[in-house]
Amino acid sequence: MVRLEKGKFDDFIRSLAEDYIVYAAVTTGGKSSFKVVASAGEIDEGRLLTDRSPKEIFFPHSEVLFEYDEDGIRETEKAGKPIAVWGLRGCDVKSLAMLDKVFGTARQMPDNEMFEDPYWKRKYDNSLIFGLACNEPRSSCFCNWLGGGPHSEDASDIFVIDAGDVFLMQPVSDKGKAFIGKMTDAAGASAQDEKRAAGASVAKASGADEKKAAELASGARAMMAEPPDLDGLDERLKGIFHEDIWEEMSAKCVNCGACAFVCSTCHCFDVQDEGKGGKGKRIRIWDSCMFPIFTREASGHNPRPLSRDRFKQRVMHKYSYFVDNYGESLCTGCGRCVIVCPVGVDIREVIKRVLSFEGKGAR
Amino acid sequence: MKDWQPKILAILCNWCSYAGADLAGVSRIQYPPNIRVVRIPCSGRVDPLFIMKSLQSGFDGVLVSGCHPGDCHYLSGNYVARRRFAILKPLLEFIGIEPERVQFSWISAGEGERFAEVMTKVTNDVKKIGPAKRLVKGVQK
Amino acid sequence: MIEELREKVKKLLAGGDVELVIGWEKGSQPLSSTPVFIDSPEEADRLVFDSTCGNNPAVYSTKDARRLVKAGKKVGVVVKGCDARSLSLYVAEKQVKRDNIVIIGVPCRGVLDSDKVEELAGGREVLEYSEQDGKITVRGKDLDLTFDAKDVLSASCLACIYPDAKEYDIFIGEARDGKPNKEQNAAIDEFEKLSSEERWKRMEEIYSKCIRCYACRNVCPSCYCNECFVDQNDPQWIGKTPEITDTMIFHIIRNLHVAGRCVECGACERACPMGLDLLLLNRKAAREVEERFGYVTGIDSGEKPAMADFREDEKQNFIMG
Amino acid sequence: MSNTYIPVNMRVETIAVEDKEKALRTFDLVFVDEADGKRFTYMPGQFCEFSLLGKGESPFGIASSPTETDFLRFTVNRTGSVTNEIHYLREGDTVGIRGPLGNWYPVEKFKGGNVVIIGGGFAFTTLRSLIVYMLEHRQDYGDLTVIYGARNPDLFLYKDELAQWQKRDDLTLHLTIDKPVEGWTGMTGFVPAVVRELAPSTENAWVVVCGPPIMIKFTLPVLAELRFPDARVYTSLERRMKCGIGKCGRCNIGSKYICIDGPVFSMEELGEIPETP
Repeated sequence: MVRLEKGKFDDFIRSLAEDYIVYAAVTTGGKSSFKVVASAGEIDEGRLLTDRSPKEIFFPHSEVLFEYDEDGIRETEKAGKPIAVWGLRGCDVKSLAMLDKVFGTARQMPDNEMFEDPYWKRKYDNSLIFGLACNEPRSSCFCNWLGGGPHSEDASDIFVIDAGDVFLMQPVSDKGKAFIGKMTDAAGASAQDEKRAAGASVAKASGADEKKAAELASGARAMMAEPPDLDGLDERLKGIFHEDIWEEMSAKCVNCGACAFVCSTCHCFDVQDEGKGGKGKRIRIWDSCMFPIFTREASGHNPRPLSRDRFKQRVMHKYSYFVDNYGESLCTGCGRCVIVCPVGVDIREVIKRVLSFEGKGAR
Repeated sequence: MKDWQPKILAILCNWCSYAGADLAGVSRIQYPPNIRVVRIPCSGRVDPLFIMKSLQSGFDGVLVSGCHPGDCHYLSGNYVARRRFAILKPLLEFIGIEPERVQFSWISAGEGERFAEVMTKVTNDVKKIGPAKRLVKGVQK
Repeated sequence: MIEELREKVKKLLAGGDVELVIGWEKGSQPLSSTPVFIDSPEEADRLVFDSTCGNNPAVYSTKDARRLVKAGKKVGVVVKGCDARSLSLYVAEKQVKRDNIVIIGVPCRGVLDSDKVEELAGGREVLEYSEQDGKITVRGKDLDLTFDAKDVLSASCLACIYPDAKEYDIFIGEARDGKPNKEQNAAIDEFEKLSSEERWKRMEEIYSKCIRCYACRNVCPSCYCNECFVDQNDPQWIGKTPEITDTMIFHIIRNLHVAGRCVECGACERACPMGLDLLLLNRKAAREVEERFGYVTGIDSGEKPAMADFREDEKQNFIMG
Repeated sequence: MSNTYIPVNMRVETIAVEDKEKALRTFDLVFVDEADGKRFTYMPGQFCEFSLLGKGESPFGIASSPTETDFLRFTVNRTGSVTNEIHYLREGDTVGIRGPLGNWYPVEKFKGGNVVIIGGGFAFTTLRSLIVYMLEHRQDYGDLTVIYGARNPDLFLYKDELAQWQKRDDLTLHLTIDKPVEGWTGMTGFVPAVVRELAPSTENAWVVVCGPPIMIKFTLPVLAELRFPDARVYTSLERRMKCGIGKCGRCNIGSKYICIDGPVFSMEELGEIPETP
């Protein structure tokens, strides 16, 4: 573990920005999202969670797949510098790792790179993720329901703890270790590489630092309520698929896509062409299973015609289908959907209701 | 920019304004070649979406023309349309679309001369304010 | 007040006067309430009404509950002034039969804009909330603030003219008449002073934040089309991207579709996860409708909605002479 | 790394109009770049995304058989905006193709068995691929029975080929139409009823059913009645699709994605999916 004095945070970000495209939480017009930054001053460190999901760093709302004109198809340019993301909360780090399972791998055809998503991979594979510990989780947080925690290091390259005057950085992955290693080397280096030395003013963390980190971690954990046991939720959901309980649980849902669009793991998209004459582009755009048009076929037939069907699909996909395919729920408990839902649907209540349901099909 | 010529979409009702355009044609009355005509059954058929879509696709101006009040082939189509445009027009100006971009007129089947006048006026109006930039989709980047 | 509401609802349900009552209950978040469907007298104690009740419950009488309404079953709806206007609009537009709904008015003091509260709380999470005599108190860790309700009310409420239902079957307390509100047009008057460039710039600022989640549309009581124009894909009229031209066309057309039908409840603005200032355009359209056609939405369920009507001798100064 | 979102170019070689209303057209395509053709290997039952720049993409089952090496065949029914545009194509035009996508009919499993193929309407495309494939490998399979229904005689696909098949003695072909029409010598009645009437033997048999959802819905109970085990009945599903590679979520049904886990499923597999197709 190393320590970075907050007084040198700006130097750190500036030096990081030399080798990476640096994303961090930025607030504009009262709403925050991950944006490219060049200095620490632009970063909103006070935010626990950004309003917009950080998935857009690697999977933007609208992304050009290729452009075309009379001469044919031109692939969009590949990314230059690798991406570094500063200050992703544990839940968000985990969500990217989940999305990597979808986009970065070929589940059905292993070793068939045709089924990997090049647009995701070219950005995510070389990225450097700085996870940031949550010292004060919100009441809407429920990462601990899903195997996460406010100080979970999972999937971070480097895990950062805000300990008042200093950031304590714990390298987690090999990439992270290499980065921290380079930084400590640079700190030891002389002034011949002035910029690098200045930017990388880190020191080895002291015993007191480690103690502080452990205190913050246990304090944060204590702030979160005891989670329910979600074991077997996936099978339970399948069992009650045809029960009326869905009618009750989805009654107030108005089928907007607010939950899906702020969700850090929802990744459904649409592919469309935009063009005029012989010129244009093929783009992919976020879409949501909440919208009736999502599954409506050209014939007019819609396999999920009712509001309830679509609500059910979203819950089933997150807590059952994804478990079948990738071994975990497609939810990190960030609670964004709880915060934004315009009609107060709280996914935690839905889960609890499913767990407590005793009718037919429940096991 | 010197050579710039505006593209103007004229959405004309079948029974009056389109016939007016026809009359202007057969009477060999000159009007600017910047006009592209779309014929619709009635001005009441004009969904504001048509107008927005036209601007988005790169038309520099849109003119909608129907029968004079009282002359609608379907009796009240243009009255209903008038209410719609009465809200659309101030709303577009409110958000910052130049008033010259979207205009409305009534032209009857017998007004070939007037048709040419209106087209000339709309073309000149749009020429004055220049190419449309707001709401235009940047597909040609 | 709340006891009276619960008692009335219990009676309605117990007496079989209604099958279902739509209202609000306490939400899972400190500053929230959430729509609730009460179908038995025992459940009626879940009902709440306070300044967190920002949803327009009328919306459900055209969505899921419409099945009940269509089946000829009676549904009770607990309403603020604006929500009641939506029901009147539904009756005028023949979406529900007046006889099939029981309008239960509650006295509204305005509803909160949670973004405003959060701003005043300065990033600290609000864990508790209480209100008394026009004062609102929020508490949380290192947080204990009391402010005037009007500092945190929604823009729609600050400009409200009809806080209480005009058409109702039951009113809890005494319904106030509509009263002029000088705030009503303040925002648009201010906006209209700007130049065309400045107005466009401001619009770009607003609509570039849109993420196309359609929360505004789906909580809007006036948006009840079975298929929205943005969901039509054959032909597809409007792009689905978050690009400014697509988002703006979506909002402008939606605005036109609810012109003369918007009750200015502000539910859209409160629903918006990105905090878009959506009411400005709505208010502008409503004022145009009122000035030109003398029509105010949802005040008289017997009146024909403005955009479905016309007069032959109307002002047409916007048409080329 | 190859980019599977980029279509490869194919030229429209021939176009055949299948019906009098010109709603069904068959397109035979060839690869513009031969190298693309070499890379493109497929099996009966797989599909492709048919791409028209500026208009979009639509998935279609491949109607040609891998044994027909000089072209790739698709039959397109005119329903929406993309299919409409496809119908405007002329011979010599260039189109984009992404694929082959999805899984295929388990022809390896079928080896040594009798195969009953039940098709309806214009969903006969991938069934044609399967039949042609099996006829090319005739010695690998036992009895081949094909039951194919259409609303009227005009709506059968590949009429010339059907006529040839009817003459063969190594394939039993039953054609049926919904209502009697003058001059029609084949069978009459809906597919499920015809299947019940013909009652194909279950002995060492595999069944492939493909057709409109309503036909499948009523045929499956008949197959159960005839005691075909679920594990030996296969069908091909359809849903809206976009990416074709299991990412975009559109064709998700239960834990499966039709584009990568399907489109071919056995009834046994489908039984485990709570959301019934």
